[in-house]
Parts: sequence; structure tokens; C-alpha cells
Amino acid sequence: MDALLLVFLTPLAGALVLALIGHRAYARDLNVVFSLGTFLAAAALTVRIISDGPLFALDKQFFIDPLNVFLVTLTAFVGLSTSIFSRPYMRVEQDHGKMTPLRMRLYFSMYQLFSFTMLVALMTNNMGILWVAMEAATLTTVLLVSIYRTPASLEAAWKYFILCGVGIAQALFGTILLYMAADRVIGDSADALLWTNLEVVKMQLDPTIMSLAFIFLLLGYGTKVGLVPVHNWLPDAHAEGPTPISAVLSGLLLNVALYAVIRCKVLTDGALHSPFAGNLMIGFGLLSVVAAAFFLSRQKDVKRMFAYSSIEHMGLMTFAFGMGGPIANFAGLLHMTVHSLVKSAIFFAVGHAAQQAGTQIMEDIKGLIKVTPSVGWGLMLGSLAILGMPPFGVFASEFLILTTAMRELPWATPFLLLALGVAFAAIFSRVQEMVFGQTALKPLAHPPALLPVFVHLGLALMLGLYIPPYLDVWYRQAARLIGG
Amino acid sequence: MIDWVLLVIAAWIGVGVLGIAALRQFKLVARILFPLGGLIGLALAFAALSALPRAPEIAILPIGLPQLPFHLRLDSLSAFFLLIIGAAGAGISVFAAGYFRQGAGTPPGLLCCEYHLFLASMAMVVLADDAYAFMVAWESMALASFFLVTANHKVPEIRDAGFLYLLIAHIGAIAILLCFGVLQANSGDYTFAGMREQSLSPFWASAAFLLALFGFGAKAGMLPLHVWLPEAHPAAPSPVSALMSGVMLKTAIYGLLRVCFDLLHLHLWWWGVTLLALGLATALFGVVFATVQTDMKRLLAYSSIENIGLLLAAIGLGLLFRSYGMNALAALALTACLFHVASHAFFKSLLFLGTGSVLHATSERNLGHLGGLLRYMPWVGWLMLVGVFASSGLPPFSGFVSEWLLLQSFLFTPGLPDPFLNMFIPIVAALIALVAALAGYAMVKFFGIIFLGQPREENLRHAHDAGPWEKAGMLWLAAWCIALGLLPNLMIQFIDPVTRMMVGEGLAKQAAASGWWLLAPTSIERASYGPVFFLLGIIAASTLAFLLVRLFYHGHVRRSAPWDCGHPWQTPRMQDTAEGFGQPIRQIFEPFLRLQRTLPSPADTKPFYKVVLNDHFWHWLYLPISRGIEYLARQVGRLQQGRISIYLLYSFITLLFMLFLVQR
Amino acid sequence: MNLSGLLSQFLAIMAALLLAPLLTGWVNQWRAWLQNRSGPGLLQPYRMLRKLFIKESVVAESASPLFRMAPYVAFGCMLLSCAIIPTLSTDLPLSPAADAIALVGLFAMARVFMALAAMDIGTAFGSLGARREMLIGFLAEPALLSVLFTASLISQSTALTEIVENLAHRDFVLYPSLAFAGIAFCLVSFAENARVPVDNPTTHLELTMIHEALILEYSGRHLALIEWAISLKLFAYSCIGLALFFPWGIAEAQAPVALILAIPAMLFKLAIGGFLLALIETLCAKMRIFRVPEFLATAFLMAVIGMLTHFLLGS
Amino acid sequence: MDNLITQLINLFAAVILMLAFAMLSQRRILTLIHLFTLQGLTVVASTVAVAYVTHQHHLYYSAALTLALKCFLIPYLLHRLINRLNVRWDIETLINIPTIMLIGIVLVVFSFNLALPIAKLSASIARGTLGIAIACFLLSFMMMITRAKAVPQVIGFLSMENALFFAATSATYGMPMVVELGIALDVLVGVLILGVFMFQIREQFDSLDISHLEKLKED
Repeated sequence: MDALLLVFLTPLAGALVLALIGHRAYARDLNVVFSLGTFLAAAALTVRIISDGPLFALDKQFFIDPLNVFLVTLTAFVGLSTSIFSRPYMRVEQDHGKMTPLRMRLYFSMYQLFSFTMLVALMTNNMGILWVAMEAATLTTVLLVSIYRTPASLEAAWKYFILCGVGIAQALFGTILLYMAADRVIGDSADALLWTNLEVVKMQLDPTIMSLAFIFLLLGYGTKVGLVPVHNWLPDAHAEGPTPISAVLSGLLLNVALYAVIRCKVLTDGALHSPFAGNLMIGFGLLSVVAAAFFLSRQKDVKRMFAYSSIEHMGLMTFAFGMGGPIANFAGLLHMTVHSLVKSAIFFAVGHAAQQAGTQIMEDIKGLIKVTPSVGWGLMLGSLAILGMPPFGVFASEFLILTTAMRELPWATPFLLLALGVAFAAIFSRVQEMVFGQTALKPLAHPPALLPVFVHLGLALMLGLYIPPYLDVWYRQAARLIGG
Repeated sequence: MIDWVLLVIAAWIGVGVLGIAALRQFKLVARILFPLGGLIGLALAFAALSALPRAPEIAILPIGLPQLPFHLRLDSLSAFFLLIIGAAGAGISVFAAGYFRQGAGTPPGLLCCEYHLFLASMAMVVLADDAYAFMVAWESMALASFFLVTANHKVPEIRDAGFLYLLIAHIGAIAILLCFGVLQANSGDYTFAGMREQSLSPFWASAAFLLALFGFGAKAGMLPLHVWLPEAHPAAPSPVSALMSGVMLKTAIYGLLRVCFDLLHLHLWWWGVTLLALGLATALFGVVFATVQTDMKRLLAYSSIENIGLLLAAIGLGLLFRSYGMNALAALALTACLFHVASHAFFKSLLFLGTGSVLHATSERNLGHLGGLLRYMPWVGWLMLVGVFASSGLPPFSGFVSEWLLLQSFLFTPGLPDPFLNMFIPIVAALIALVAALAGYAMVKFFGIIFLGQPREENLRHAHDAGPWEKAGMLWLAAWCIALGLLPNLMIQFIDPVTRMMVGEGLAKQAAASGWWLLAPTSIERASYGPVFFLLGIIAASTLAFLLVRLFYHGHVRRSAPWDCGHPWQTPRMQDTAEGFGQPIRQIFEPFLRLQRTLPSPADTKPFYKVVLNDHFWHWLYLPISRGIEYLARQVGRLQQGRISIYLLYSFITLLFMLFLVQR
Repeated sequence: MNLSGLLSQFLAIMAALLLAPLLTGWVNQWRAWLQNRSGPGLLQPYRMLRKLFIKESVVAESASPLFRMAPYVAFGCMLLSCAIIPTLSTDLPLSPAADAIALVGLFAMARVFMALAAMDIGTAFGSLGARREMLIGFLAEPALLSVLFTASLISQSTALTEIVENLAHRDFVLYPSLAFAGIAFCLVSFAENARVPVDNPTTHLELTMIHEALILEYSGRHLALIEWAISLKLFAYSCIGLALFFPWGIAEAQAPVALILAIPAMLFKLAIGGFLLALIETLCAKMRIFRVPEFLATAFLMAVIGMLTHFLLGS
Repeated sequence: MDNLITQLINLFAAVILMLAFAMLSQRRILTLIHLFTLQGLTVVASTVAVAYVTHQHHLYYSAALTLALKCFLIPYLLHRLINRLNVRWDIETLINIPTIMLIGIVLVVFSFNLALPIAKLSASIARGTLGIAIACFLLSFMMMITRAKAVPQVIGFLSMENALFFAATSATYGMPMVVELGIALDVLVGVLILGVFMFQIREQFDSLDISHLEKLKED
């Protein structure tokens, strides 16, 4: 329990401290220290879960179960590595005069606050607090997206705010309806929104209300997941914000939003006894995968391109969870993990590459492998991993998803085949040109932080060949929990 | 035995890792690591050889997915392909020891790593006994070879070639994956053992077959999916081209055999016909394009397409026989296929290595700038001649045996119960004969233009012969070409357990019945071929003629200038060019090719003539697809048109739509 | 293998070696007579060979060993092919070493060697000849194979001796498929032996010559061997034709009397065949080189139709 | 007495819906803010009425919170904002107002239809008003879509929040207190951030016309 509290109190404390002294030179290191603290707390928590099993805290308002334990660790871990990446990245940005001391303070404190909101969203047992934390996560990142105050970043932030605000408002409506349904079964108490309670009585929840509630929740949280056609904020926000923020948005926030959708789906499935929720998710997932693939093939901006790739992968996960069943759910969870590892690694590499080139336009980034081979290889391997090349873990999950789909939903496979092919062509043709060939780029003034890139890729590689037993147990238990 | 094989694979990976450790130590990498890799390949070949007749062995590695660790199985089919990988790989590695040069570009250690990972992943592909392990090995193979292809990534064409290669390989891999999805039949059991247990309905079995055909066909270079091959193979360094063409393409054949004859129990006759037709089209297409090429490596690449076509046709015939329960004949067709797999592996590797030596000696790939090299590079030239003969299907070399077996199996089709097929198949046999003859044309052009005649450029006179490593590698492969051609029965003994595993019949018994020297797959009355006697006959007749002429007349020879037809200003450039040599074929098969010609007008003072040959498929299939995707992407792109009101409207409409759905 | 087998094998080889130039002489003689010329005499090919053997060989400076090897290999191939074709008897110990398909391979081997040798010198004519020779080859080869396939489909075997025994022993049946095959075979033989509608063996006109361009650089004993090989080829083709379409009179195993009777039978058939060849050559005009593919495609088509009729009309 | 108050709640609901329509058709920014304040007040009043009838004490707290936030703080902030930014001019809608109204009526019918089966299941005495809450939500959504300036869009967003709050009251008796607090905090922070944003946008583009914010797109 102490570890659980520490997990989100550390970033909260970090946010307060860094809000005051974030402009100092050592703030960069302090940021890493706080993230490390969070990660260590999460690791300690994980160790306890491994030995003791699920636990609750603060009057059952917070809990850890197989579905969120690995996400908590993952979030803390990616938060840590992104903070390590931020050090050289933000230093270069400061050198270029893009970051004033005030902005540095804002950046570091918001970064910690963002970790805090995500961890709360993941660990809370209360669907209401989940909503509050999701909204707070939007609010903390929206100022980070516009931190450069360029017209484009303002526009992106505005769209991010309004679209996600409206989305999240729909999710609130859904939560209200959920509460209404729970109210009739559990009674009007503060515990009626506790997920563990709801899960127990999910069979008795009223199907009419729950189907309505799920629509609002899916559309609401789905906006944050980046499902087509409510994805429009995503590429803009990813492309215009600082790269560390793109990394955590893609790697973590989308996961958390999808996590919220899954929690809601479990309840809806229990109430409805029909594949209604799954079918909706299949539809959205498939639409996202296909549309994102076509979006991908017209990109010029590297971060925008990988943002669309995130949409594609979130769509794939949604599709997997929509299909349900032990294998597809397992695959979806695995995909969540490896996608956030790989995608953040790619954004790290892209961040350094874009700083070297002084632009995010892909045509002007060339021959990375010549100037800084490590960045080049990082980008190349990361892209191959995200495109589903084995032995990286993304392939493992895509393997399971596609083979299951072939028998469960054979009509969907041609679309998936088309989309994966188009996405491959789109991404790889550009990455190859960026990594290979002649170059006019210059090395960076500060050594790039490549440890996170290769640690992430190494982990993704490991997950493709070996999944640790306890992780496997969690995945399987969570898959059973999600059912379908 | 499987432990030994795994040890060998691990050793390859180890050599690769050592390569990374010795990233820029050229001498170490070239003189020690590559020969070591060759030695390991040899060990693999021996291990595979001893595993061939044994019962299948199974191993489970502790890596993979939690419920699905890597299952490996060493049975006859995989042992046969391991033999090819090991034996051909050994020769190519030894050649590579002398081939890679120090200089800019990819560090030698990295190349070494990619190269050995490529070898190891190919071995893993044929060992894999579950879908996941197979796919991991399969894609690793594609990836390793992609990096090898793009070793010289500063050239935009090479990058394009690499991209096209990996794209098609990846799409094919997804199709294979889906095929496994069908085969596991929702049981959640991805092991091949589990798939063998399933009994699929004809619909699903056909779906699996078609997906496998698409997936493996993409890798093999089957007709509409062949476009990457003539781009990627020439782009790669020569040992890599040799590995890709000689060995990697065979893994696709392996996959097709594995799926069709091991994992699927149902065989429908139209599968065989489909394969036969596609194979034939591929072969014909490949050989016609090979004859009109002007780049030596492209010519060989197209020739690989042709050979793959023949292999596919053989598999198709085998399937056809199998679907009618004629297992002995299916075994004959499959023996032809497997024999050709071996023979193509060796002669095509040999030829690609030879082009590598030529490339090193002359820095020239264009046939129009080569010529007369037999005098300056006798080793390479004569060894290549062996490959050329094998490739043209001339007796008594290895290529002829497979062709002979294939034609024999075609001649048995009258036994088929379907009259329509009975009529269809002789035409196929005739066309196969046409393909074989055209292959001879292409190979004469290939060898004649490079090695014979006068050097077309002055600097060719300074070309040097290959180094000792290169010679050794080529010698090894050439020895295989000759040995396979002369002792086909020996090879058939090895193939026997494989066909026995696939269709329950084998040729070894009959083949052995008439003596080691005589190849008689069914009975000696029906057909027989004795390559040793054949060779002895030719040699005896030629030598006798030689000796007798010496004895009775004289052996005096006078050297003089060639006859110049009374036109004393002959230059080497007056020789027939590569274009000229291909011209008759170009004329006959004009509809096959997409010709773009620029002709000079009679009044031109500086006449200029240019012909560009293109692939119809590129214009009729790939460009429309790419345009279609571009169009769709443009349309989809309109969704994201910048206006926040519109975005809100999407959300609004989606909400209303879903509410409307739920209200009903 | 036994003594009579060895004897008939030896006889077959000797007959081919000795009679092949005679056949050439016979055809040339008839050609002359049919064209109202007085011929050079039946023995002219032998005299020619002797003269060439005695003469000095001139080899181009740029020639490689391949160039000097080629005549021997071509000669060896042709001799071997004559040894496995049942000319006199079907009891040939060498015959299992090569069946019909291998026979075609043997011809291809000789052709490829000659083509490569022609390209070796590096003159314009050499490679021109090689190209044309290969052009004819790639169409003639499958056509010849298809002809042989038709025969082997009827007799259920690709072994030449089996085919001949089978065809000779059947009751007299008219095979429509063999008729097509026969036409195809004739067309192929003209092309392969460089006879008139395709090529003119006596021409040295640069623009039209095919075969002569190939051997333009050869002289002396090399040329003699090549000429002999050409005669052997004509002989071999004639014998294949006779064996396939008129298989009567060829001796079988353990039949020494028949073997002796087979010689006159063969001589008789060859004489008629040679006359017909000369007649056709006289009646036809040589076609343009660009027409040759069409001519050979017709042959190929005929052979394929032959096979099809075998299935259509049954056997 | 309860009956009377139930009728009163229904009356408030009708007023909220009317105000939503009024906001949808309003062209002037200042009036828009006034209407928004009025809507907030009505929501507060109806919450108090429900609290009074059902003796749900926490509803009083949330009513007070809403009053402070939606009727005083936010309108005050908005007023300051438009004074500072000097954006008092009339606003143009993207579609003409009669069309909007027609679509609005269709939406209301649709929401009533939608709410009918659910409302029956509600335990709240204000359950009849759930349809109105949904309608208000959709109308505010419409308003956000049809306005081309930043401030009205924000007001639409906030009025959506009002509708949600009203829905919470009418479906159940409000959300659990801790959630209410969290929501209120988020709304507050959101408005503050929006305020910051508008200054930044104004600074960058010299205008609050969001048609400037259409540069990021696929071309």
C-alpha cells in the first residue's frame, strides 16, 4: 500500500518542486530523479504484486489487478526513459532559444503532473476518478503541446483541447449513465462507481442503459485513443509538441485511454450478453487501421507520420479487444506493451534526428546512419519493429491477432492485409531514405541519449522471443478478465 | 542429430556476433570468420545428410511465446533443405572470404553479422515446427537479406530495390501468417503437429493453399509477384545474390511443400492445375526476359525466375497426381522438383559468384562492356562454363537430370482419369521443353558475351583472375554441379525419404535396382539415363578422334589473325552485342515485353538508338495499384482538412449514428 | 550385355561412321542430278575429309582452348547419338545410357559447343552465326522433343529401342498422331541439318548463312571433324525418322541373321530418304531468316497437335 | 408539496432547454455569456429543488459549487476576457440560424425518443428530464460546431458541462462527492487554461477567429 501511494505521490511532489526550480540547470537531473523514484516505487509495487497478488488501497479507491499492474510499471518505466531522453533534448532546445526558464519550469512540472494523472487513472478503482484523471491528463499536456508558442503549436493545442474536451465530456455522460445503472443495483453510495463492485454485479446492470453508456464512453475515451473518425487532434498534437511529449502521448496516454475503454467493455459485455461492445470496437478498430494506413502514405512530417502509425496500432489493439477471447486479448495486451516501448523509442530517435536536421520534414533528413550511426540504427530498427518485423514483440502480437482474425472474422483480413501493406510501404520507404543515403547533416552538440532507445528496443526484442512468466500470468489473467 | 544442427546454427549466430565485435578488422573478418562460417556450413551439410533417413526428431527451445515455445523438428524434408543450405552456403562463404573488399560503406564486421544471421535464419526456417517460430525465422531471413542487399545504400537504385524487396516479402509474409491462421482452425494450437491434426473443409483448405501460394510465391518470385527479384538480386553483393538466388528462394519452395504435402491432408486437383499454369507462365516469362537482358546479374535473376517456375510446375504436377491418389507418380514429380532444387542451388550460386569475380575484375556489370574474359580469367571462365552447362540443362550436368525427371513425370500423365487434364498436360510438357531450350539460348548469350570474343573495352585486358578463396568456393560448387549430374542415383537416395514422407512413395528402390550408374526411375524399359556412360561415351569418342587424327595425320596448328572478310578495320565493337544477341527473341516474343524504342531519323548526323525493355506487369498491375492507393490516400486525406468544426461534426455524427443504431 | 549386343553396337557405330559421308554424297549427287548438273560423285565427301585432315589447321590468334575443343566434342556427341539410335538393331548395350530426351540433350550439347566456339573468336560473323544457330535450336529442340513424346506416348516408353520395338511389333495401325509428328519431324530435320528451306549448306553468302557462319573460322582437321559431325547428324536424323516412322527391318536382340538383313534394309531406306531430301531441297526456295521462326513454330505446333490427337483420338 | 416541486423541476428543465436554443441562435457574445449564466442558475435551482425533495445533502454542496463556478467565477472570467481582448462584436455562425434551429428541433425529438426507455429505469424524481439533458448536450455540441470564433465555442463547451451536470441530477442524484469535486476542479482548470490560450492565440493571430487555426491538415 505504501508503494502504491508512493507511485503517484512521487510525481506529484516532483511537479510541485519542479514548478519552483524547474529553470535551474540541475532540474533536468532532478526530473530524472523523480521519474526514477516513481519507477522504483512502481517496481517495488510490482514485486509485491508478484508475491502477494492484487491489492487495494485508500478504502478500495485504488487497486492493482493483473490488468493494470503491467501498465503501471510500463508507464513509470517509459516515464523514466523519456525523462532521460529529455535531458539532452531539452538542452539542445534551450541552446536554440526555444525554451525560456519559465517554459522549462512549466515543462518539468507538467511532465511530472502528467505522469501523476496517468498513474492515478490507471490505479483508481473508481470510474469517476478515472474520468477526472483522464481529463486532467489532457489539461496537463495541452500546455506542453503549445509550449513553443508557434502558430502551429497553438493551433494543435487548441484542437487538442477542444476535441478531447468534447470527447471527454461524452465520456462523462457515459459515466453518469453507468452510475445510473449501478445505482439501481448497488444503491446510491459512493462505492457504486467502484469498478470491482460493478464487476461483481455486471450481469444485473440494465442492458439498455449500459449500451447507451458504452456508446458515450467508447466515443469519449476513444477520442483520446485516437480512433478514426475522432482522431483528428492526434497527429497535430504529436507533431507540434516537444518530442518527449509526443513520446509519452503515443506511448502512454493512448494506452491509458484504451485501458479505460477496456474496463468499460468488461462491464458492458457482462450486462448485455451480446457482442455489441465487441462489434463496435471491431468496427472502430478496423476503420482506424485502414484509414491510418492511407493517411500514412501522404505524410511529409516525420512525427506526424509516426502519430498516424500510433492511430493504426491503437486501431489494431481495439480490433483485438473487440474480437475478444483469450488469444486476441492476450495479443492486445502484449501489443499495448510493445507498442508503447517501440513507439517511444522511435520518437526518441526521431527527436534527435529532427534536431540534427533542424526540421521535421522527412525530405530534408538524409543519411542518418552516416552521421550518427546509433540514431540511424535506432530509427531503422524501431521502424522495422513497429512495422511488425520479427523478432520484435510487435510481430508476436500481430501474429496472434491476424491468425485469430483469419478464423474469427475472415472478411476483415483482406482489409488488414491491405492496411498493413500500405502502412509498411508508407513508413519504410521514408525511413529508408532518412537513414540511408548521402547526407549533409551535422552531429549534435550534446551527445544524444541513446540508452533509452536501445533499452526499449531490447525489451521489445525480448518480448518477441521470451515473455517473463509473471508477465505471462498477468496477461492471461487480464485476458480472462476482459473475456469477450 | 537435431542438437548438432542447433549447435551449427548457434555457431553461425556466434560468428555473426564475433563479426560485430570485430567491426572494422577487415583481415580477421575476411580471412577467419567467413571461412569459419563455411566450415560450419559443411558441418551442417554432414549433419543434415546423416539426419535424412532417420525418423523425425523434435526439440523445443525455451524461447518464443509463453504457450508457444519454439518447436523445432528435423525430418527428412527439412534435412534435405538443410543439406542444400549447408553445402551451398559453405562454398559461398569461402568465396565471400575472398570477395569482400576493404573500403567505405558497410563495415565488414556488420556485413559478416548480417550474412551469418541470414544463413542461420534460413536454417531455422526449415527447422521450425510451429507457426510462430517459422514466421520469426522467415522474417528474420527477409530482414537480414534486406540489409545485405542495401549494403551499398548510397546508390538510390539499390535503396529502391531493397525497399521493393522488403515490401513484397512483408506482404507475402502476412499472407503466410494468415495461411497459418487458417490451418490452426481456431484451435489456438500453432504447432505444426497441431495443424496436422486438423481436418479442414475444402473451402478452408483451398483458402490455406491460396494464401500459401501467394505468400511463398511472393518470396519465390512467382509471376505477378516477381518484380522485386530482378531488382534486388543484382543490387546485392555477389555472394549475397548467390545465397538469395541459390538458397533463399528454395526456402519458399520448402514452405510450399511443407504446407501442401505435410500440413494439408486434402488435395484438390485444381490446386495442381493452378500451380502448373502459374509455374509455366513464370518459367516462360522468366526465360524470355533473361534472354533479352543486358545486365549480367539481371539476366541471372530472370533465369532464377524461370527455374522457380519449373519448380512450381513440378510441385503442381505432384499435387495433381497426389489429388488422384497416384502417389508413385507424385513421388516422381516431387523428386524432379527436389533434384532441381539442389541443382539450381549449386549452379545458380556458382554463376552469381562468377559474376562477382567478373565485377571485381572489371567493375562492369553491363554485358555491352564485357567480352573475351576467358583469356584473362581462365579459372572463373571455365568454372562458370560448368554452371552454364548445368543451367542450360545439358547432359551430363546436373540441370539435365532434373529436366529429364520432370519431363518423364509429364509423360506419365495419360494415367490421369480426367480427359481434359490429359490434353492439357502434353502442351505443358512441350512448353517446358521450350523453356529449357530458351534457357540454353540465354546461357550461351551470357557466357559468350562475357567470356568469349574480343574484349569490348580496353581496360578488360587488365582483368585479373579470381583469388584463391574465390576459386576454392567456385570449385566446390562446380564440383557439385558435376557430381549431381553424374551420380543422380546417389541424390535420389537422399531424396527418397523426403518423398516418402510427403506422399508415401519413393524412387530409391527402382533407381537402385538397375545399378548405381543407371537412372531408371520406374523401370529400365520405360526410361533410363546413364550419365556416367554418357560422359564416357562422349569423352571416348572425342579422345579417340583426337588421338587418331594425331596418329594418322598431324597435330600442327598455325596461328594467324581471324578472317576479316576483306575488311581490315575490324574492332571488337563490331561483335554482336548483348542487345543484338537477344534481338531475335525480342522480335518473336514482342507481346511479352513492353518495348520503348527511340529510333534515329535518316537525316541524323549523330544517330542515337535506344531500346528500353519493361515488364508489362509493372505497368498493368503495380502502377495501377500504386495509383489506386495514392488516390484513396488523397481521398482519405480529405478527412483531415484542418477545420475544427468539421472535426467536431465527425464526432457529432458518429455519436448520432451510434445512438441511432442502439435505439433500433 | 552379351557378345551379340556388343557386335551389333560395334556394327552400328561403324556403319554410322562409314556411311554418314556416303549419305551426304548421295544427297548431293541427287541434288546435282535434279538440277541438271553432273554431280561430284558419291565419294566426294570422303575425298573432302581426307584433304582437310591432311591440310594444316589455321587457328585465330585470339582463340581459346574452347575453340579447339569444340570440333572433338561435337564429333563425339554425334557419334554417341548414332550409337544409341537403333539403326540396325535394337540390341544396343549403350542405349540405356540415353533415352530420347537425352538424345535431344546430346544434340543440344553439340550445338551449344559449336555456338560458343563460334563466339570465341570475336568476329562479327561468328556471333551472328551463333545467334542464328541458337535461334533455330531453341525452337527445333522442343519440337523434336514433342515428336519423340508422341512416339513415346504410344509406346509407353522414352527408351529409343523400346519405342522402335514397340512400333515395329504392333499390328499395322494408322496413327494420325504420328502423321502430324512425321510432318513436324521433317520440318525440324530440315532446320537442324541446315537444309534448304532454312539454310543452304553450300552457301557462303554472309547475309543468309547460318551454319556456315558458325564454322567460318575452322580449317584443316578441325573442319574435317565438323564436316564429319554434320554428316553424322544427317545420318542420325535420318535414322531417327526411319526408326520412328518406318521401323521395319531393324533387328532385335539375339538375332544375328536379322542383323545381317538389317543392313540392306537400312541402305534401302536411307537411299529413298536421301533422294526425297534432295528432291525437296530442289523444289523449295530458301526462306528469309526472319521467316525461320515461323517455320519452326509450325513444326512445334504440328508436334503438339500430334500429341493432342493422340489423346483426342485415342491410341 | 413534492408534486409541486416536481413540476417546478420540470419547469426548470424546460427553461434550460429554452436557454440552450436561445444560445444556439444568439449572435452577440455578451448576451451569450448572460444566457450561459442564466442557464447555470437554472441548473443550480433545479438541483436545489431536487435536494430539497429528496433530502440528499450532498446535492446542496454540489449546487453551491456549481453556483460559485458557473454563475460567478466563469462568467466573471469570461467578462474579463472579452474586455481585455476586446471581442464584443457580433458573431457569425457557419450555418444560418433557421437551419440550425430546425436541426435542433430534430435533435430534441431524437433525444426524447432515446431517453424514453432509460428514464423509466431511473430512480430519480427528475427522471422525466433526462431527455432534456441529452437534448441540451446535443444542442451545445451543435453550437460548438457552428461557431467560428473561439469564445462562443468555449461557451458551448461549458454549456455542455451544464447539460451533463443536469443529466447527473436527473438520472441519479448527482455523482459521488469526490467525483463532483474532481469534475469541478477540472472545469476550473480547463477554463483557466482556455483563458491563457485565448491570450496566446490573440497574440499570435491578432484575432480570436478560429478560421486561422486551419493550417494543420493533409494536403
